[in-house]
Amino acid sequence: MTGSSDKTTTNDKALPGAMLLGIDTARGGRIVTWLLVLICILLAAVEFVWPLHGYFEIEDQPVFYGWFGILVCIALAIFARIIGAILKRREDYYGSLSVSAEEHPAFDLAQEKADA
Amino acid sequence: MEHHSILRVVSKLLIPPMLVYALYVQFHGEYSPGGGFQAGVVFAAAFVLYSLVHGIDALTKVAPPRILHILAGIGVLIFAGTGLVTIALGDAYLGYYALAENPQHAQEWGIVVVELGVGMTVATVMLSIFIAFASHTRKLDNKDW
Amino acid sequence: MMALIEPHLPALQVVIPLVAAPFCMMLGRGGLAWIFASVVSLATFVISIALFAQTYDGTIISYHMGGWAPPIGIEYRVDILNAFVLLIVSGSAALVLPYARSSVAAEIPAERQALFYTAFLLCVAGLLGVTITGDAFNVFVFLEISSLATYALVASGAWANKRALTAAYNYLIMGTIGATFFVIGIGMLYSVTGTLNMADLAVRIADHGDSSTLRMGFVLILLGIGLKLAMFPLHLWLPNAYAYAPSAVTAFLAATATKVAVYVMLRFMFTVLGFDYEFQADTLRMVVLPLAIIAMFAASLVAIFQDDLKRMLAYSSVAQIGYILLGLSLLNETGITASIVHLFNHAVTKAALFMVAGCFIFSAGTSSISKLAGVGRDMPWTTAAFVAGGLSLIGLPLTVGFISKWYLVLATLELGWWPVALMIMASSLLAIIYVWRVVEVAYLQPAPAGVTRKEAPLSMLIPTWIFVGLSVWFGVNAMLTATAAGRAASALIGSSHILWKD
Amino acid sequence: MPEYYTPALAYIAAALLVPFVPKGFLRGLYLLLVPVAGVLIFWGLTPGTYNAFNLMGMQIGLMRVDALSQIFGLAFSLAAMLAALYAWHLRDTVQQVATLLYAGSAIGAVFAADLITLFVFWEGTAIASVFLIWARRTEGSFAAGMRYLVIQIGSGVILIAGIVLYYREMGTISFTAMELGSPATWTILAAIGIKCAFPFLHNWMHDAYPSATVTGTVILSIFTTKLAVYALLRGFPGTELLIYIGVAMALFPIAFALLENDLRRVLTYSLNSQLGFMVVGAGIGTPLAINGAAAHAVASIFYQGLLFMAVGAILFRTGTARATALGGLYRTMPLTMIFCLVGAASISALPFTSGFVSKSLILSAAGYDKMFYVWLALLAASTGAILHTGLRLPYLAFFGSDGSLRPKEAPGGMLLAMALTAALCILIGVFPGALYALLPNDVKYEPYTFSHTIVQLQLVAFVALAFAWAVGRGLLPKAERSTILDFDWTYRRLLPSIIRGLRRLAGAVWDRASRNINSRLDNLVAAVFQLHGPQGPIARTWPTGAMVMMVALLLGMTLVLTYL
Repeated sequence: MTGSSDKTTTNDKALPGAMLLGIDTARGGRIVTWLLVLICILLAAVEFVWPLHGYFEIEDQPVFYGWFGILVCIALAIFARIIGAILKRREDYYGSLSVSAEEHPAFDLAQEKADA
Repeated sequence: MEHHSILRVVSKLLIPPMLVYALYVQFHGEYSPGGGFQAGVVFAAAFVLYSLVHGIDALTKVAPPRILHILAGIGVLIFAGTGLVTIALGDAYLGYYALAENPQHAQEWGIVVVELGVGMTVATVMLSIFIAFASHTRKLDNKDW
Repeated sequence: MMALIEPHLPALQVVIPLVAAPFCMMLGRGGLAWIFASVVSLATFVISIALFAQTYDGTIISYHMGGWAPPIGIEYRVDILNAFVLLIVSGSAALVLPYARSSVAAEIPAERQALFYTAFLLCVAGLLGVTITGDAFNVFVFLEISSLATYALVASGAWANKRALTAAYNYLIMGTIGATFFVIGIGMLYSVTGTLNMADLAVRIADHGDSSTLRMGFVLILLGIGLKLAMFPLHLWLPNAYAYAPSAVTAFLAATATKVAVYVMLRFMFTVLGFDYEFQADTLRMVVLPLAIIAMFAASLVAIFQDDLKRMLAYSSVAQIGYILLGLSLLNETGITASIVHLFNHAVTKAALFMVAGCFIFSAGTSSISKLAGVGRDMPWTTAAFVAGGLSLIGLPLTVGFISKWYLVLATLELGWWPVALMIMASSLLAIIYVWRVVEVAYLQPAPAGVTRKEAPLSMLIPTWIFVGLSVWFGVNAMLTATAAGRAASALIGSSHILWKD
Repeated sequence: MPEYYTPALAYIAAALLVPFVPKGFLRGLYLLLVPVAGVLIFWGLTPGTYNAFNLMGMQIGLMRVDALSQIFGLAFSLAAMLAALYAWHLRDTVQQVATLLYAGSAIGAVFAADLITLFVFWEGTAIASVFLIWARRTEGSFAAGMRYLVIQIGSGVILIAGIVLYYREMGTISFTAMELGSPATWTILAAIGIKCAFPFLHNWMHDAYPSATVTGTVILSIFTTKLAVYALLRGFPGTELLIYIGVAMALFPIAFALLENDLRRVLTYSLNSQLGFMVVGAGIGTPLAINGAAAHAVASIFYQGLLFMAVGAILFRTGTARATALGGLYRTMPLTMIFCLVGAASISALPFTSGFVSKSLILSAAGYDKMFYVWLALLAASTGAILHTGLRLPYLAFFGSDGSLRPKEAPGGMLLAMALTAALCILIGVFPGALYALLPNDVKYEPYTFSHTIVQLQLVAFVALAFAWAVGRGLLPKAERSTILDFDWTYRRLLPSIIRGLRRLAGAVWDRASRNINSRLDNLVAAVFQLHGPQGPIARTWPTGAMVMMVALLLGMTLVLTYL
C-alpha cells in the first residue's frame, strides 16, 4: 500500500489496464463514438441487403430497432430527468441512521492501492 | 402495668383454666365436638389474654416468634408426616388403618396425632398473626391507662 | 422403592411441597432454603412428568385419600388435562427457582428469604392441589392455600417498592371475594346434589334437572373463578400485583396462577356442570365471549401505553387470558384445544418475558421502558430473549404463540365466525405494537450517557433461555402439546352431555 | 430415503457445523463443497414426490422433483458455490452460517411439494438473509435490516394466512397451479408479490440489498426474488394479471436506475426490471413463456450475480460504490472491468451471452401470442436495461471522469468467482442447448436466427451510439450524491409522520376520554358509597372499591342473563 497521494507517484503507464489509457479523454470518447457510428451504419446496411423478419408489422420498418432504441433512450432520459426533479433529495434525507448517509465499514473491506 | 393488680389477678385466674380447656377440646376431638382447630384457637386466646394484660414484650418472651414459626412448621409436619408414615406402612395417604392392628384404635390414633399437628399449627399461627399486628401499634405507657 | 412410591404419586405430588414448606422455613438461611426448595420443586416436576406419562394415553388415575372411597372420601383424580396442567405448574416452579436465587437475593432481605421460599413452596403445593384434586371443596381449600401464599409473595415485593403492599391488599380483597363466590357456588351445588366429588356431582346434576339454585351456583362459580383468572373487567388486581411482586414471583405466577384458574374453569364448566342445560352455553357465549374479545383489545391497548415493562406484560397477560377464554367459550373441540394448548404456550412465553423483565431489574435497576434505551447493546442475550418471547406473543410462525392462534382461528372458522377470526388477527397487531415499542427503545435508541449495565448472570439467563427455547421448540414441533391438548379437549367434551350431541 | 431428507437438510446440517471448521482454507473448501452435497441429493432422481408424510392430517412433501424444481435447484446450488468462492476471503462465521441457511432455505422451498413446507422455508430465507445485512454492523444497516425483516416476515405471515384460507377452501395444501379468484389465492399471490418485488411492494429490495456487506449483497441478489419467480411459475402460470404487473415492473425501475448514484442500488433496480420479464413470462403461461421465464431466471442469477460481484469488488477495494466517487478504474482493475462488461453484455442481451438466449424466449412468447403492446413495452425495457446497466454502470465505474482512485485488482477468490460466472454467461450464450434441455417444457426454439441476431445487434449498437453521444454532450441525468425517493418513502417518512400525528391525536383523545371516564367512575363510586354510607376500609381506598363494584355489576348482569 502506498501512503502518498495517487496522482503524483502513480505512473499510469505501468498500471495493468494501461492498454486502454486515454479512452476516458474527450478524444477517446470521440473515437469510440465514431466507431459506433461505423458499426451502426454497417448493421443498418445489412438489413437492406438481407431483409429481416419479425413478429409484428412495425418490425418491417427500415432500421426499426435502431430508431426505436434511440427514441426510447431519449424518452427515458427526459423521463428520468422529470423523476429526478421530483424525487431527488439530499443524500442524508432519511437522517443519520440510513445506509446512504454512512460509509461502508472498514472491517468489511480491503482497500489496497495498486503498486505503480 | 405493675400496679394494675385486678387485671393481673384476674388473668392469672383465667389463663390456666383456658389452657386446660384447650387441651380438653384437643384430646376429645376424635369422638366429641372439638379438635385441633378449636383447641388451637382457645389455646392461643390464653396467650393473647396474657399479652393484653402484660404487654406484647412479655408475650414474646414467653413465646418468641422464631419458636412459634418453628412450632407451626412442626405442626404441619406432624399432620402431613402422619400421611407419609401411613404411605410408608403400605396404606394410602392418611390411611390410618396401617397404624394399628385394631382398626378402631388405628383410626383413633391417626386422628389424635393429626389433630395434635393441627392444634399446634393453629395456635402458633394465631399467635404469630397477633404478634405481627400488635407489634406495630404504639406501646402504651403506664400513665396512659 | 419405586413400586412402593408409584401408586402414591398423586398424593406425593402435593404433599412433598407441602411438607417441604415448613422444613424450608426452619432452615432459616436464604441459601440453604433456596437449595432445598429447588430440590423439592425438581422432585415435584419429576412426579408430574411421571403422572403425565401415565395419563398420556388417556388412562385416569384415581387416588383415595385416607383410603376412603370417592363420593365420601377425598379423591385425587389425574387425567390428561390436569396432568398437563400439573406439568406446567411444577415445570415452571422447577425453572423459576434456579432463576430466583440472584433475583431474590437482590430484592428481598436475607433474613426473610427462607420465609419467601416457604411461601413459594406453599403456593406450588396449593396450585398443584387445586389441579390434582377431584373434590370440589378441596379445590377451594387448595385455592386458598395457594392464594394466601401468593398474597404473601406479592407483598414481599414491598422491600423494593412499598406499593406492593397495596397491590397485595387489593389482590387479597379480590381473591377473597372470588374464593367466597366460588365456595358459595359449591355450596349451592352441594345443596342441590349432596355431594362434593366432581365426578359424582356431574352425574347427580345431570339427574337433578334445572333449578334456580343450580343457575345461581353456576354463575357464582363462573365469576369466582373469573376473578381468580383475571377475566377482563375482574382483572383489576392483576396489573399491580404482577408489577410490584418480586421478579421471580411474577414469572412464576404469570406462568401458573391464572392457568390453574383456567383449568378449574374448564373442569367446572365442562366436567362438573357438563352442559346439560342451555343456560350454560348461553351465558358463556353472551358473557364470557364478548368479555374475552374486549379483553383482547382493551388490555392490549392499555399495554401499549404502559411505561413499566412488567405492567405492560401484565396487561398483555390479561389480553392473552382473553384468547384462552375466547377458545373455551367457542364451545367446540378445536376451541377448547386452543385454550388448553395456549395454557401451556402462554405460560412458557410469559414466564420467559417476565424473567427478562426481572433480568432488566437486576442488571439495569429498572423496568421502566423509557429507561431501557440502548439496552440491546449492553445486555444482548436478555434483550434477544425478549425479542424471541415477544415474537411468540405476537403469534409469529415457528413460535408457540402461532400454534395457539392457529387453533383459535381454526376454531372460529369451524363455526364460520369470520369476524372473530379477523379480530384475533387484528389484536395480534396490537401485540406487535407493544412488543415493537420495547424493541425500538432497546435497540434503536442510544444508551443514556454514563449508564453502565452488565449482562444478567447466567443463573438468570439460562432459565430464561430455556423458556425461550421451549417456546420455539414447541412452536416448531407442536406434536406433544397439541396432541395432549387435543386429547384433553376431547375428554372434556366426552364428559359433557347435551351440547355435543346436536 | 428417510422422511426428513431434503437438500435443505444438507445446508442446515452444514451450517451448524461451520463454527467447528477452522477458518481459512479448510472453511472455504467446506463452504464450496456444501452445494455439491446439496446437488447430489436431488440430482438424478426421477421426477416425483419423495419423503412425504402426514402432519396433523396434512400431506407434507419435502422433495418434489421435476424439471422446474430441478433447474432452480441446480441454478441456486451453482450460484451458492460461486458466491462461496467469491467470499473466499471472508472470515465472518455469522455470514457464512447465514449464507448456508439462506441458500438451504431457498433450495428447500424450491423442492417443497406442499404449502406448509414452502412457508417454513419461505420464512427461513427471510430470517437467515437478514443476518447478511446486519453483518455490516452499522446503525444504518441495522435499521434497514429491521425494515427488511419486517417486510419479509410479513410476506410469510400473509402467505400462511393465504395457506389457511386455501386449506379451508380446497382441503389440500399441495402446492400446484392455482386459479386466481378466491381470497385464498389473492392472499397467496400478495405474499409472493412482496418477495417478487411487484411494483409498490418492491422497495425492501432497494432498501436492503445495498445495505448488506460486500459479499452479502451478492448472495442476497441470488435467492429471494428468484424463489418468488419460481413460486409464480409453479402457482400462477398463465394468470393474465401477471403480464401487466410484469410489464409495469420491467419499466418502472428504469428511471430510478438511470438516476441512482449508488451502483449497488442501480443493480437492484435493474434486477427488479429483469424480474418484470420473468413475471411477464409467468403471466403469458404458454410452454414457451414458462421456459423463457425459467431460463431468464437462471441466466439472470448469473449475470446479475456477476454484476453485483464486480461492483462488490470495486466496493471492496475502494470503500465506496458511489458513482460520484468512482471512475477511471479500468487502469487498475482491468480484469474486474472485463468481467463486468461480460455481465453488462449479458443483461444487454448481446448475442452469444446468456441474456440473449433467455430474454428472447420471453419476447418471442409475447410475439407468438401477438401481444403487441406487451412486446413493445418489453422491448423498451430491454433498451432501458442496455442503457442503465449495460452502458451507464460500467461507464460510471470504469471509465467516466477519473475519480483518482488507484485501487488494487480484486483478490483472487473474487476474480476466480467472477471469471467462472462470466464463463458461464458466455457458455450459456454460445451453447444454449444445454440450458434449454433443462427447461420444464419441451419446446423447440432457435435463438440464433439471422434476423434475430442482427436486430439485437442493431438495438445494442444504436443505444450505445446514443449513449456515447449523450455522454459527450452531457445530456444524461448526472449521477449526484443524493437519495432518490422511492416507495419506501411511504413507510420511512409518510407513515411515521402519520403515526406521529395519530399518536398525538389518540393521546389527546385518550387523555380527554380517560379523564372523563375516570371522573364519571369516581362520581359513580362515590355516589354508590354515599348511598350505603359505610366508613369501612373498602370505602376509603376507592380503587379496591371500584374493583368490587365491577364484580358486583358483573354478577348482577350475569345472573340476569342466566335467569332470562
